[in-house]
Amino acid sequence: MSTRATHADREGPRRTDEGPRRTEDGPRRIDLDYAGSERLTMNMGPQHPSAHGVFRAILTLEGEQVVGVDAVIGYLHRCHEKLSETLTYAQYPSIASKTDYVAAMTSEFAYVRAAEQIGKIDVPKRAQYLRVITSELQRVASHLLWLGTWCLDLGGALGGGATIFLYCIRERELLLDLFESLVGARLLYGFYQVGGVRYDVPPGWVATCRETVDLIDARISEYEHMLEDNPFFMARVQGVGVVSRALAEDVGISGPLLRGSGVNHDLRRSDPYSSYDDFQFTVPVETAGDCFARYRVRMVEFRESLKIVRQALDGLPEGPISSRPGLKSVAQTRIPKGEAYVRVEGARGEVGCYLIADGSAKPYRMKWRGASFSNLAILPHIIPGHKVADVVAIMGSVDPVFGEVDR
Amino acid sequence: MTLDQARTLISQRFATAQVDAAVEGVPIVVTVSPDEWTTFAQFAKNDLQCRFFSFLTAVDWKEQGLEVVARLDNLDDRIGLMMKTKLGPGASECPSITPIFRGANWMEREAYDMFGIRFDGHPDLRRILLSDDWVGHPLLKSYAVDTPHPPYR
Amino acid sequence: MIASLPGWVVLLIAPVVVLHVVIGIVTYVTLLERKFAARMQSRIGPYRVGPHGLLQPIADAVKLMMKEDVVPTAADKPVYNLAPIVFLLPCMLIFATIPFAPGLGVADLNIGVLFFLAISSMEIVGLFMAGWGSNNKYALLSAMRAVNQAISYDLPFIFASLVPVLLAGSLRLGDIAAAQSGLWFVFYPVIGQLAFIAFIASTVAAENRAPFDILEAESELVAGFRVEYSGMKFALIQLGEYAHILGSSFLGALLFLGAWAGPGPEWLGPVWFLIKAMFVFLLVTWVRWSFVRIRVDQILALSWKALLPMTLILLLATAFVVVWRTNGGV
Amino acid sequence: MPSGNGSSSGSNLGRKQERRSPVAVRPPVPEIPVPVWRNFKDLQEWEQLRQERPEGDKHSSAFVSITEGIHNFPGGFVVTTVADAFLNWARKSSVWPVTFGLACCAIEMMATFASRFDVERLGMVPWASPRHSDLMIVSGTVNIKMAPMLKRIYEQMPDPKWAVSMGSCANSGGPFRHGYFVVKGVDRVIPVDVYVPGCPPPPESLLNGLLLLQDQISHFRRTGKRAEPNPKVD
Repeated sequence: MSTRATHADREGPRRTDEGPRRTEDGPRRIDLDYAGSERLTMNMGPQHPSAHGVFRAILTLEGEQVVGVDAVIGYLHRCHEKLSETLTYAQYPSIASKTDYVAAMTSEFAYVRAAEQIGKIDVPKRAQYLRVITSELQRVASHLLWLGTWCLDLGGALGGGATIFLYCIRERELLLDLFESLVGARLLYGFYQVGGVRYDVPPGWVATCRETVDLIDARISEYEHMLEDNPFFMARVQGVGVVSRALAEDVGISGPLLRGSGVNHDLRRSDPYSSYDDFQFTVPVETAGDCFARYRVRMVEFRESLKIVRQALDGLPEGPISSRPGLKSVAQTRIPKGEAYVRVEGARGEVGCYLIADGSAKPYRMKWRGASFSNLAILPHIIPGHKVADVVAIMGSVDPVFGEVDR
Repeated sequence: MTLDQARTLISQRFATAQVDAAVEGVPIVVTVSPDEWTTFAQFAKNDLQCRFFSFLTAVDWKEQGLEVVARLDNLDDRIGLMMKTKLGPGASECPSITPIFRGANWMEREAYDMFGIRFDGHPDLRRILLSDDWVGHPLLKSYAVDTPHPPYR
Repeated sequence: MIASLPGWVVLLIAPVVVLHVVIGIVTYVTLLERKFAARMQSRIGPYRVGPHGLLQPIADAVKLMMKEDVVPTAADKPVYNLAPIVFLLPCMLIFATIPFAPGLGVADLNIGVLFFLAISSMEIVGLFMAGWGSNNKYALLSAMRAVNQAISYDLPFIFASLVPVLLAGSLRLGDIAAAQSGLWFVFYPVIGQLAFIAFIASTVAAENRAPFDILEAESELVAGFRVEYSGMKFALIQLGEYAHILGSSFLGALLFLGAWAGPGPEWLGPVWFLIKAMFVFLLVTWVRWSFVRIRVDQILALSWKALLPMTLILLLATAFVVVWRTNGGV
Repeated sequence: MPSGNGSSSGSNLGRKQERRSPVAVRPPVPEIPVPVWRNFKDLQEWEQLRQERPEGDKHSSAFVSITEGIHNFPGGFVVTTVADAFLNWARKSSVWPVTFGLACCAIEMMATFASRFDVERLGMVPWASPRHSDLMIVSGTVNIKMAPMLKRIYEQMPDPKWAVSMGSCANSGGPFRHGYFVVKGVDRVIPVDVYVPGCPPPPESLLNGLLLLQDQISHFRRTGKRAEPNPKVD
């Protein structure tokens, strides 16, 4: 046997990611025989600046080109579905907010609505409006965080991206202040409960909210100019990560991604809940399906959400905020036997809760349909063929939240 | 296509299927046998135009065995469809619908991870959320929520 | 005063003095950048370490010196250990030719510009050694990108720097500075401004700063070629990077902004020079903190399709202007 | 799936032949003893499993002997104590955290790094590579799949290094502590210097924790002995 190992000697496909090799007996030797495959396996995550949490992508590269991707998730699996079977309908909403922790209001909303549907519990009009206001403010806060982190992906923490990120967080803080004065918490709320909401608005809140909404509206136009007048930004996002309509529906992505692929589907419009049919708003649809289309959809959604908030503040009715105030015992939280699948339009898309109640105070089974889980499943279909730098751009435009992916 | 048309179409094509509205928020709930699972998925995609794959999961009904649940949507005509199949006591085999809906890939892996349902025809059936060396399927009712797992707890 | 000393004394003392002054400036340039960036981002920046954060660079340097020096097991050790030095050396050498005032410099070579450009592109060797020696895929990819980028951006960099050379008619940096006593080259009609823009653009790229920082691209390659370096070696690499930026800023101030020319007595010359260099530095920093990064293929396209033809045409135009002027034009 | 890769994936590039063995998944091999599950009370269990920081940080023996020599020389303690104070000041003034976000608390951590709270005032610059960092802020729930990665990233950081456990999930498992997949406190995986309570802790709380950490660092002694962590509150 010759000392020089040839390609045929090895088992399996040739791995070229070995670099200079040491042999046991001689000095180091570098194999230069070219076997036609210059593939490199690169690991991204779970700790990676653009992993958006704990995503791990195992990329197969040919030079700068990505030819294959294996997505590994589960680094934030927190047993939500199992834990929900041990917690009552009154306890779980505040845990549900930890699934989609960037848009905590909408994830509570899905669970609470599912319980209300099974129990045929009415929600007072004022509570419905408060739910609309908070979930739209939450959508704005979530999109602000998305814009910031996405630009951080595009621009790096030591570049222009950081500037936009910090601007976006600055505006988000104003919204968090609103939530803090309403609920007492900044990030995870427990504001919704079965039958209504937990707190009424404090005095002066409505006026502050109006001011904040106006301010954010103005600031968003600033960012739009800052980004879209920048040729580097446009070069990075246009034509990158195209999702066709057929693929989008097949994989089941939802929210801004689906609307960026040319599907006019918004649950607030197609399956209205919680008085959403009282408000005037448009559903933005873009047909290009690339990162820029998703960006445009979200930028329009900012304005539409703010518009809904203004309308809801104008028409905020008087009345009780909960149809079941002051639950005193576990027995009172019981809801009858039944099944429900309820979905709300979260910031990332269709947040669904499939709840099976067996008549006790705790659900028999709860399935959480996280929007990010389905959205993230699109990545292996669209990443191959792009450059490494586009991987982070595409992943940022998908906007995954790993609490919701791994649950 | 309206909901009634869809209902009649389903009962014409699948005589044994049970069509009702037992789930709140879902207009059509169809229960088919596991043999008809892929046929029905194909039918729903082609004839009912339910191309949007929402989710797939399973429910452990203790002694009655596992039940696989999937939800499809027709976004244009706003038809929501939930398809169910009962695998029967003790059984954990189910045909895979990944060849029909690509979105079912991760969902079926999750169902395998959590319930141990083996999907025939799935291209890449391995654990997705839990670690590869995990023992047990946590969402089964026989699995205690705080089952210890060394070394970290 | 300096001229009165014997030559060998100057030769011994001047490099030491320049080296220390440069290192001192470089450490405080990091603070300047951090403060400037913080102001751009509506933050405060370093504030609590010393008055207004003035001791921050010292604390950073001392801490980095006292950190553990991790050498990965699989690293190519000689290459890995040598790389920071090889990287730092050219970045420090470029200060040798820069005259900080008339006659005040280590060596005002008659091919000063050429020396500067040649040496400053030598840092790529250290960079590639770091990328290869770390035995890390992020670092390797980053080193490959660095070589790509160095090849494409050194040409526009050189061509843009040659415009003042043609206008002054000398490669000696002192002569170029002296030639601007009347009119700074940046104010030279059309040619001067275009050359300055091209110079800034290619400086940003040659220094691997955002938006051309693909080789330390945080969001893809974590920290690029220096991902495995810790402690002192990391400090050396950072020092080299900032020294390179500072050197280029001095070069820009010298080639285009009239070097030490300014109001006031003659001994204020170095101060004016420093202020102008800081202006160029802040220009680069401003660009850095406001643009998103572009992709590697777009960077190459920008260089070969836009910057290189533009600088070439500019050089030709300058040559025509110079010939026309010497043959009895203005 | 290659066995647990942390952030620096490339380190399997060019290993020796026997270390390139096929892709067999090795179970996480932690240094802590494998406990026998005996229905402990949570607190006792925590006492038993908590990771203690090994005595002494990694100084070379020459460094240690030289400093010992100076310290024992008559009057030399003045030099060493002054030097220690200076070095500790430098360490505490430039604590660079690694950008390591896990869950909900990571959002609040980002808010702390951002304009309103701006930890750069204290000299903290977040770095992406663990090799450049001194501090790991464990922000969120650690589960059994993540724990080996976390440990590896912590080990990639050069000494002296610190860890802040942020939020009740990282302190003790928090609301998820009864889950089958959740590590009941990150102090079973890595030693922790400061516990920040809250779910999630607001940025003010994290800032307080970071100031507490700076206080601890300034009492970091020459021998590498550290101040005790602050009392743990869920």
